[in-house]
Amino acid sequence: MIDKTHPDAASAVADVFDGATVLIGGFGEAGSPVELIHALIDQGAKDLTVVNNNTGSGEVGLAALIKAGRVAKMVCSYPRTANSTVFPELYRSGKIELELVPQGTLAERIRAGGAGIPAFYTPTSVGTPLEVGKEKRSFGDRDYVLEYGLTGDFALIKAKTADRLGNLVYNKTARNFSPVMAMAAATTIVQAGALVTPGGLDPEAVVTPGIFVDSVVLVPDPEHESVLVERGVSYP
Amino acid sequence: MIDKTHPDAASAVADVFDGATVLIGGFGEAGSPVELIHALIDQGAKDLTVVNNNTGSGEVGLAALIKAGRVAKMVCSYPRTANSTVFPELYRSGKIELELVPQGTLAERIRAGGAGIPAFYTPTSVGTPLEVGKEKRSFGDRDYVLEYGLTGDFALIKAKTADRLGNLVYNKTARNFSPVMAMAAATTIVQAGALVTPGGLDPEAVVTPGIFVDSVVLVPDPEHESVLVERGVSYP
Amino acid sequence: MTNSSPAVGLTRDEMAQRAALDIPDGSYVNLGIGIPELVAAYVPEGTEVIYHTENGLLGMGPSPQPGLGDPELINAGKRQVTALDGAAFFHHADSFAMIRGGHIDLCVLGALQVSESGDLANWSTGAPDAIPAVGGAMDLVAGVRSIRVITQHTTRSGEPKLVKSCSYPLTGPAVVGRIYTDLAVIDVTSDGFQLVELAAGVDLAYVQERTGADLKPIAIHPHGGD
Amino acid sequence: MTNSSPAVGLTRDEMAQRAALDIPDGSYVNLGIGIPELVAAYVPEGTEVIYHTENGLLGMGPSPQPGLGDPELINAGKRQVTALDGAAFFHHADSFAMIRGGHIDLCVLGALQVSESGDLANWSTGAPDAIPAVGGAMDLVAGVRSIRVITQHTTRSGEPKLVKSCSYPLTGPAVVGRIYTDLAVIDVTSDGFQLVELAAGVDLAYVQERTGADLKPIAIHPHGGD
Repeated sequence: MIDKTHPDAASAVADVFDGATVLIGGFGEAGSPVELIHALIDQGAKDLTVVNNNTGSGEVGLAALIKAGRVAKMVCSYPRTANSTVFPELYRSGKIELELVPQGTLAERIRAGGAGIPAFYTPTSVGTPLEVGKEKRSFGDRDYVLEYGLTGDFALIKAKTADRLGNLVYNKTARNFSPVMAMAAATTIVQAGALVTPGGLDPEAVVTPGIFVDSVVLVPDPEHESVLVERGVSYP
Repeated sequence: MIDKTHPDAASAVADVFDGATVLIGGFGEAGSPVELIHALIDQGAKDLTVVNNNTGSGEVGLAALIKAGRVAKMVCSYPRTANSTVFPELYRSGKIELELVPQGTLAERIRAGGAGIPAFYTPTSVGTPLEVGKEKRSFGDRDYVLEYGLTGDFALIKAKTADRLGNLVYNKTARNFSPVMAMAAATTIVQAGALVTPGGLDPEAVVTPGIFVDSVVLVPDPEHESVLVERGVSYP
Repeated sequence: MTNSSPAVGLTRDEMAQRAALDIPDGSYVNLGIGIPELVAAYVPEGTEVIYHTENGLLGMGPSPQPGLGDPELINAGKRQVTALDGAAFFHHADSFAMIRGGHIDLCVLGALQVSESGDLANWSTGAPDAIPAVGGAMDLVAGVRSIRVITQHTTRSGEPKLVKSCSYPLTGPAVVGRIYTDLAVIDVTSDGFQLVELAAGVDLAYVQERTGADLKPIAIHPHGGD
Repeated sequence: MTNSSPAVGLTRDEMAQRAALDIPDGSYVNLGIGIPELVAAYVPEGTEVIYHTENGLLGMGPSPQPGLGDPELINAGKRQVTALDGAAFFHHADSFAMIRGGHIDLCVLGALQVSESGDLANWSTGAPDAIPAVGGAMDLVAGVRSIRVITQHTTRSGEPKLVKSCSYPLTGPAVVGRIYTDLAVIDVTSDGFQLVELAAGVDLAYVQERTGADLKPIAIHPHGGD
């Protein structure tokens, strides 16, 4: 029988290795897998390349992972947000690398990585400083840049409900990057707010089919990053 | 108020023009918008380029449109199926053009067209006769071909349920190409088995958001192609 | 030139209200962070506009009632919003397919600078110690059919934000169609900046003085769209 | 050589049953049209395999009970199927993202010819009056990690289907890992065709005679996977 559930977050992230590329779901706090990230901090993997739209806030979740010195490079579209101080300090002191990618290009690169598309052309960034170093080409009367598929060794994502096969549905705008990250990672690890038996999710409404998922951990009452930041929590 | 509903199929397809590229949903009979196709036959547009996975069966639906001489060119992956005689005869006599595209490349080209991606690389067809004439390029240790986004002037698709904003859900494997065709057409025309008021579809389960849809016609009891073929029906 | 909080000119809300007037019924609209977010509140009664937020929602509604928000139902500015009847959630790749694929009718953005050829700079001042952050701005200007800008006419220190050529890094070249400032409504045309409308209490000379490029006087069709 | 329906060799169902034995528990599997479709019925009790059909379903079950089918719940061969608990429907671009992206573990296909280097020809005989039709075969062989073939060892007229080099147009080069025929199980290795197992009543010479390329005799690990 296929059973992708794990008893806890620690066992789910146990295999993350030094130097791994880790795709972390979430747009701001919406969809951020806070408990999985904290388990990864406990686990100790370092020299990570992390792909996320942002860089976290306060000193919990992704910001805490960065603060702990585990992240060598961030790939993101918007590395500064309210309550985001950890990344800017490290970046200014040259202790962390940044690959800045327009948000839609980031999403499309991840989808391409998951869909077996090595590269594609997009109009985004043409005529801007972010086109520098990119191959350009015209189709019709318009210029485009070549962008490459992006894959990860691991994805850490947060779902609303899962089954043992790894089928997932999300909560509102917490969906964001998670479905494409699940496609693009060799190993996709999910924290789900609820677990149901197969058949408990409407097959017409499954957003991420289980084929893209490797491990599922039940986290019934996940922390909200903004609440932790407001309380002044610093992890660990 | 936004209201994309039309009173009947005839008014919904009224604007299809001679020489148009028409994306028609369906994989075999599943998802085939039979009533919209029949309305298009009545409407009279000719010299059409039609994109569909197949070429229809019997003498109804897509096969009837082809038989009526309205289709100058088919773009599809599998133009022969059980009960498919109309296309093969016209093709052998040189009266219809065929662009043969591998099924996954066809789906991806249509998605790319709808997503503003002019071209992408794929491994499919490398080392086969279908790579002929395509630009090749290596990424890593593998060869890929360049494929182009595909768009349509119109899409004719079939949904299970719609609302006046054009939000859609589908029935089982009738979904197939329709969501990407809705994205890739300048004008997307939908026959829906049921209409609900906005809010009647779960926002987490909407498959095609209304932004991709222009016209919706209620067709409460759509004909099944296989039933018509079995009954020996020939349209018109 | 100095700019000591002039009594003339529109407030932030008035600018948003003016921009809202030009949004056609039935449009699919993406609103940028800041003043553009205010536009939704001013779309006239009877006009149905569907708001897209690039983090995965079409059919975005206003802020939730206090205590009824969901930290996982937010807009691109990461503020809590609501979902109206007829809304749909989707993932980021689908969301930017809507943007890049030309499905969004219009977008209202903030600006650091707009050039007379419609170049937009709104993501970076190019300051050496700034953390570069672009978000979805480059995708929006590359994909959305009509790009409109709401901005103060000048910076806090009184420098023009409407210029001959942007000194800040571009978000996209030749993308802006219309600009709503506290002083005027201005179209970007093939002839450069075209004055469409003046705020109460200012005249062409006043606005021209605060603009970094030539301003064509109001023409025959002052309320034409872009 | 002539081939007058030999009494030796496996039936279609026996070939499917043999192929089913090699499918690991927990696999995501795509089955081609024809004999491969029969494989699902023979996966051993206790092995959970999830079937993908490229027209948009993961978790495909067997044919429906008579009268309970839905003409819109079909497989890639356009036959009515069912959806098991835990199934998911998705659109064609997502379905082929699973295929092209390497997410499907294995695929069992039919063949016109397989070469000793693993080239597969299964979509066209290249006959001048044939209607070319490729379907999803080229995507499957380009994207699925392990490609296995079930085929009669020879054509109806007795010609070998396992050959040195395919004469028919290729579906993909160097893609096939293992071949199940009515006479044998054969792996494609860097040394060419490697006999893994013989059907009852045939020997190496018998199979070699009906094979268009050299067949290495059974080696030390006859039941190894591909």
